[in-house]
Amino acid sequence: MTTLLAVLALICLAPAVAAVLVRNLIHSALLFVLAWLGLAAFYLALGAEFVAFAQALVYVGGVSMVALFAVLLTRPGRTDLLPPPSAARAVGGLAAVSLVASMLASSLFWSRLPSMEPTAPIPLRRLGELLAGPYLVAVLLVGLILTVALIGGLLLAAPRRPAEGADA
Amino acid sequence: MLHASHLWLIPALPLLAAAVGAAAPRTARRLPVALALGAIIGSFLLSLAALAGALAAPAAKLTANFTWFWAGSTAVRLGWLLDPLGALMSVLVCGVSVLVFIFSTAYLRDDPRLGRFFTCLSLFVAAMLGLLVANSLLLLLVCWELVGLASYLLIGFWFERPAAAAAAKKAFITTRLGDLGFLLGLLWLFHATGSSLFYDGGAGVLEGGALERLAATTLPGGWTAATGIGLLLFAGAVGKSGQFPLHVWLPDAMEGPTPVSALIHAATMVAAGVFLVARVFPLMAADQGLGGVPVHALTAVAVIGSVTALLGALLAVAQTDIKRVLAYSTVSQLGYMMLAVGVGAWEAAVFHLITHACFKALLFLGSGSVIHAAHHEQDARRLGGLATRMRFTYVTFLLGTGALIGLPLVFSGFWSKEAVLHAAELWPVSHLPFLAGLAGVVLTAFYMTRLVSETFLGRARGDGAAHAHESPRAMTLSLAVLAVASVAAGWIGTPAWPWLQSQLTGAPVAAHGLGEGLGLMILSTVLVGAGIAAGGWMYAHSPRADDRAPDPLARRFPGVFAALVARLWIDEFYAATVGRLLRGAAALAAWLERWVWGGLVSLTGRVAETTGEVNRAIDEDGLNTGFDRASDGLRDAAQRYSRAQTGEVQGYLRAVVVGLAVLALLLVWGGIR
Amino acid sequence: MSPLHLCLALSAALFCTGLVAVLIRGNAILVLLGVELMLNAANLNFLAFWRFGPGGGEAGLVFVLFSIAVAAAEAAVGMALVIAVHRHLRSIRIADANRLKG
Amino acid sequence: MSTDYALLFRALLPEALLTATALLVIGLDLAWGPGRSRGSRLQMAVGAGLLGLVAAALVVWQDGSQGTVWAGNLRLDLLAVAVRLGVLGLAALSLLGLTGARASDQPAEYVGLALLATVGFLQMAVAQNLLLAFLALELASLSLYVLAGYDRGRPESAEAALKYFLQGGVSAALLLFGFSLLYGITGRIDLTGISVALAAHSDASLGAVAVGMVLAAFGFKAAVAPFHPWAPDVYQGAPPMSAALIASASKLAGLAFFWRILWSGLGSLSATSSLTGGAGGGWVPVLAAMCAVSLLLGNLVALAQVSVRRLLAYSAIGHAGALGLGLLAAGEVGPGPMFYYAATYGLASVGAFACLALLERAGDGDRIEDLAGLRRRSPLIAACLAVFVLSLAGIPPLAGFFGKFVVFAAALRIDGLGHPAGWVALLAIAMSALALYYYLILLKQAWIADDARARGRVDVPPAAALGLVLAAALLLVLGAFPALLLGRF
Repeated sequence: MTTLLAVLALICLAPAVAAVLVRNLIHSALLFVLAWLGLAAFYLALGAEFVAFAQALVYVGGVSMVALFAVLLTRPGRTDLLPPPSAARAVGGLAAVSLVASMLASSLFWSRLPSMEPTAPIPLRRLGELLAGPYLVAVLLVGLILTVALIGGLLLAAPRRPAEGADA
Repeated sequence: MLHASHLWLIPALPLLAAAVGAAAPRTARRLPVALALGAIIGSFLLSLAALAGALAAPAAKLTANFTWFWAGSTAVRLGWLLDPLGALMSVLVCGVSVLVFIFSTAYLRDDPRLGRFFTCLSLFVAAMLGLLVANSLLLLLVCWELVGLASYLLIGFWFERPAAAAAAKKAFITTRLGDLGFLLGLLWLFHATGSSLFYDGGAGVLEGGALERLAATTLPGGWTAATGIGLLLFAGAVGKSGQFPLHVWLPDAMEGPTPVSALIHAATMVAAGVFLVARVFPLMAADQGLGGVPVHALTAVAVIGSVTALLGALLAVAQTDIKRVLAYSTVSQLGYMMLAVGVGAWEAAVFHLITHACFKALLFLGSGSVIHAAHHEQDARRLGGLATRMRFTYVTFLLGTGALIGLPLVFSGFWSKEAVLHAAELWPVSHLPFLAGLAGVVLTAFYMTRLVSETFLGRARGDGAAHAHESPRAMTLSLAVLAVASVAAGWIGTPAWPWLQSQLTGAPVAAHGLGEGLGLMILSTVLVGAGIAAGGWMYAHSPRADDRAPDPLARRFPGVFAALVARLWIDEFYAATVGRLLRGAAALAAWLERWVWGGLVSLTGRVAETTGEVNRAIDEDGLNTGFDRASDGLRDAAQRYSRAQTGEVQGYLRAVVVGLAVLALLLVWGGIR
Repeated sequence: MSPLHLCLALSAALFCTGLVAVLIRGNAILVLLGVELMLNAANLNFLAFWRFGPGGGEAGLVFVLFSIAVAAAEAAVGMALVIAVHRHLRSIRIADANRLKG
Repeated sequence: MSTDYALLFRALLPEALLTATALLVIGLDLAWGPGRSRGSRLQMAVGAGLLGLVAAALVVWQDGSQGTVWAGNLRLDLLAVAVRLGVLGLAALSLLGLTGARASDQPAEYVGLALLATVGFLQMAVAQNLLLAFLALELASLSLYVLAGYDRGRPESAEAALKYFLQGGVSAALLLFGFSLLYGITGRIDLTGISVALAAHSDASLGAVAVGMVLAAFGFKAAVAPFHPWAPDVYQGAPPMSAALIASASKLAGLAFFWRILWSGLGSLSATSSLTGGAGGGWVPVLAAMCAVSLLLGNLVALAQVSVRRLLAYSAIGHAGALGLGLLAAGEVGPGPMFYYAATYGLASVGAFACLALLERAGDGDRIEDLAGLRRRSPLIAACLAVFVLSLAGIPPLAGFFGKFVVFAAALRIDGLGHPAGWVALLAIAMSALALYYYLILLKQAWIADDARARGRVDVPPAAALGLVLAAALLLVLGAFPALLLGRF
């Protein structure tokens, strides 16, 4: 179990790190997609099939497509290569992240989490009952959130009609 | 006779007048004036009735309390209080207000905003009266702040003048510094006793049980809660009553119309601080201190009072603006009152407060009459020779002067000042307040002689003075009434017949014969004589020839005079200390900001740069002048800090992340368990 | 190393990777994807605790389902905002959006 | 569980009403709007939105507190009712103010999104488990991001929205991560279960990280330093009534939200006996430190601002310090003072932004000098602005003063100066003097300075005037009778 998870963890992490490091925007976005696929596989190994499915669908199918669209729409035109981040920003950012990283690492190191037997996976039918039962309110809220995202996304991204520009 | 539960009518009348006046259309100029006059006269009659009620039972604290709201399980209660102190003060405030209102109708007759002026005045008087009849420290604070707000509006009434706008702001902000202490004291008191009522049938904060508890609660350092709260409340009084070191606003406040100066910066508003200290006197005296001598809070009051009394008189000596001389004189006299409270004789302080209100209102209105006649010339160097042109004003002004410097036996100021000095002499802790008081007596006589000589004697040294005429009837009427009061108000508290003191304390005060105080009276008479002689010799004997001639005092003692003109460099001191501190802090803060924002790379360069910044800031501050520069320093600090907000969102996020790490570190260090 | 610790370590690493993208990449889209990665790290935590944690119960698993949906919504709004900014500035360099400051 | 559906529907009726209104407004605009002027479309949308808000408020008022419903997942206690009413009222005032703002291209969608954001606020006030809390927060936040970027004609609006979104996204990620750790430590996501489990046992290090992340998210929501930097840019760049919602209703709901999480859920980590006992910190001293920094920074930097909106933003950061103090004290004395402060602060903020919106519609900039001569150009705006600003400054007898008074009194009531909150209260009192300085600068411009450019009168539509007068009157009434709010707790 642990070995499998460790291998999958590397498969997730390596593209994620690479995505942050490469300079080409398209490459970077694709590497992110790879990392998300890896994560879906990781979820699968954890026994959360439905979540893995949702992850693959939403991220690989949805978020990455939106990202690529955005890349294409906003393309600088001449080149996909962006100037590298300024040294000051990189160092400042890395210093800040290293603080957080050491915080997380030390808290993990000191934590006394009991090692338990894995819980049994949840059958899909039970999941459906849960969503219609105790989590009904959450389902309703998520519906509203997606509505807002839909309306908002359309409003913000839609080009302005020339008539509107005149009197603004 | 007015019952305590109807006391709210006294402030309600002017408040109503202000509300209606504010809503009145601009075309109805006379309406707010008529309303204000009617309301204040009504309040005057009501406060007379209240006084009658209070004097019927001077020792009883008649209250009418009610619950204002519940905060959780704690009731916040308010109420009205009828006792001789509040009732006397109400009569005084209403009486002076009536006269000042009448005076103002003539003084501001041609001002297009006459209606607004009276609306503000009514609001001010309403707040002041509310302060006097409040039986709750919270209610008192609310009125106190309203008084401040109204005075802000009135000082800045001629807002076209930048000086007036600046003075209004300075007054508001400086007094607010003291108010912070007041608010803290209130919160502490509320926290410690669960009530803010003064008297509540034994459960109020100024009554037995609460006082004992406050005096028994000790803080680290051996202080008692009573002392701490007393000192904080006194801080509020320091701001409002222009005591050292927050006196800087009062002289500047003379930018307002002169009736305003008379009403709020001589007779009533500044007296609010003294009133507050007198009101909470039982609390301040609750801590018995060493050997039965109340030392802690009251000692501070006595010290500050003495310093202010002396300092105000010294600073008045070198002023050339009539109103500023009177303003510093007010500072000095308020110092006397605080001194008296500090040495334990709060009834003497109230006595002096009453007489001072009469004669200082008279002097201010007299100076207003002069300024009005001399076409708004208020520099004494360009006046002169008005004694013949404005005989009535001159005579009343002389009477006011006599009262202020305490000419013996007849004038009110003599008796009240005698009461103050007598108490100071008997103070067992130190003789310094007494000596400061005596020195103030000489100085007061000196600067008032100088003022009268320069303004009224000699010959006219300017166009305004040369063409002056006596003021209209409405003005002289007010002067006449106040002149009578200035002379006679002292007769209610002479050592031979201490009626006022008996009424205030609610217990008969034994009349001490003339013998006991005779030495002091003779001494102060001699001192007054010396002051008049010195002033007369320097100024009246050989008046300056024209407005550019140097001051006689400056000819003889140039160094001293320069120091006094520069107001003993107190403003500069503020700029140098407060301003420098702020800039140092700002430089430090900017340095920290840049470090976090800009990353470690440029660290070395930044250190050098920032060190230079700090040096530069300190150098520049050495040259700065003025109390107002302290606030500039503050703004400067803010700008430096503001620049750290570079507009780059990743910089913001860096701050967020670093902040998160610091939070976690603090939490781990604090030990979440 | 127990599976739980391994999961948590991976999640911490992903979280920090996302944070690096947020803090130092100059491109607004990559910054957004970095935020998504941070959300993913939190999801991983939920799943790991659901599977190996002390409490048991299905809450962690269900939580992840919802938070994936929320992340998608956030991504949509975020991308729309990037496009809106691009319309005005003709740039997706995040440092160019610095008109508001002080 | 199924028997509860009726109860659940009853409890969520206000949300359902608002959602229906939002969809109705958008649908009506699609059917009726084309070809009509922006003004009439705006009026239709605002009118319908107000009806929805009033209906929701009536339902909330009618039902009162119902205890917990839906197996303890929603808590409709007194605070919930109060916060819901407050949020609905502030949203209604924002909509009224909208009629005085520059008309946007798509008014119906704006109103619809504002209503959906309000649904989020309503849920934030009642959520009793981490999942619902997170979703409610996200619903509100996402709507607000869009509203902040709504003015598509101005690059500042888009920039503000992007910055708001990025910081919001990062803090949402932090909050989610913190929630996941809480779930990991306790195995529960309901607040009661979490507090029981934490009291029994807690893992020191992970707990600290979780609490830190929750506090960071609170800092973002309430603009407490050092999580504040978004605030000035968003207040300046966003359309004025969006900024008003962010400054008022969102803060009120956020406070109730974090009150529940921090006290109902993480109360056992608060360690209120803290520094005096020496036994250990807990999050109370840390939050107190955040408040102190916020008070200092906000009030100091406000002095340097030339833009009215940025000035309000920095003053908001200062106020956030006081609000955080109220949150601290709420563990000891209940949420009454905190609620009073947040509600009255929200009123003043909405009012001030409504004034600015009117001025901006008249073509003015948002620099402080642009206020010059306001007294002549519109006495109504000048008078209302004076009430709002004086209330923010804490001048009695306006509500702002009593907000300060009750919060500071509550903070000192915990343990006087024996508790860090007492010291922060002292600092807050000192800072209120500093704050007065910059508030007076605003008033001086509006009331005293003369307009060099001799601009014309400012037109005030009746609905906007109604909003202004309502807000000002409420500040006066609540200041004179604080019991109207405080008495309910």
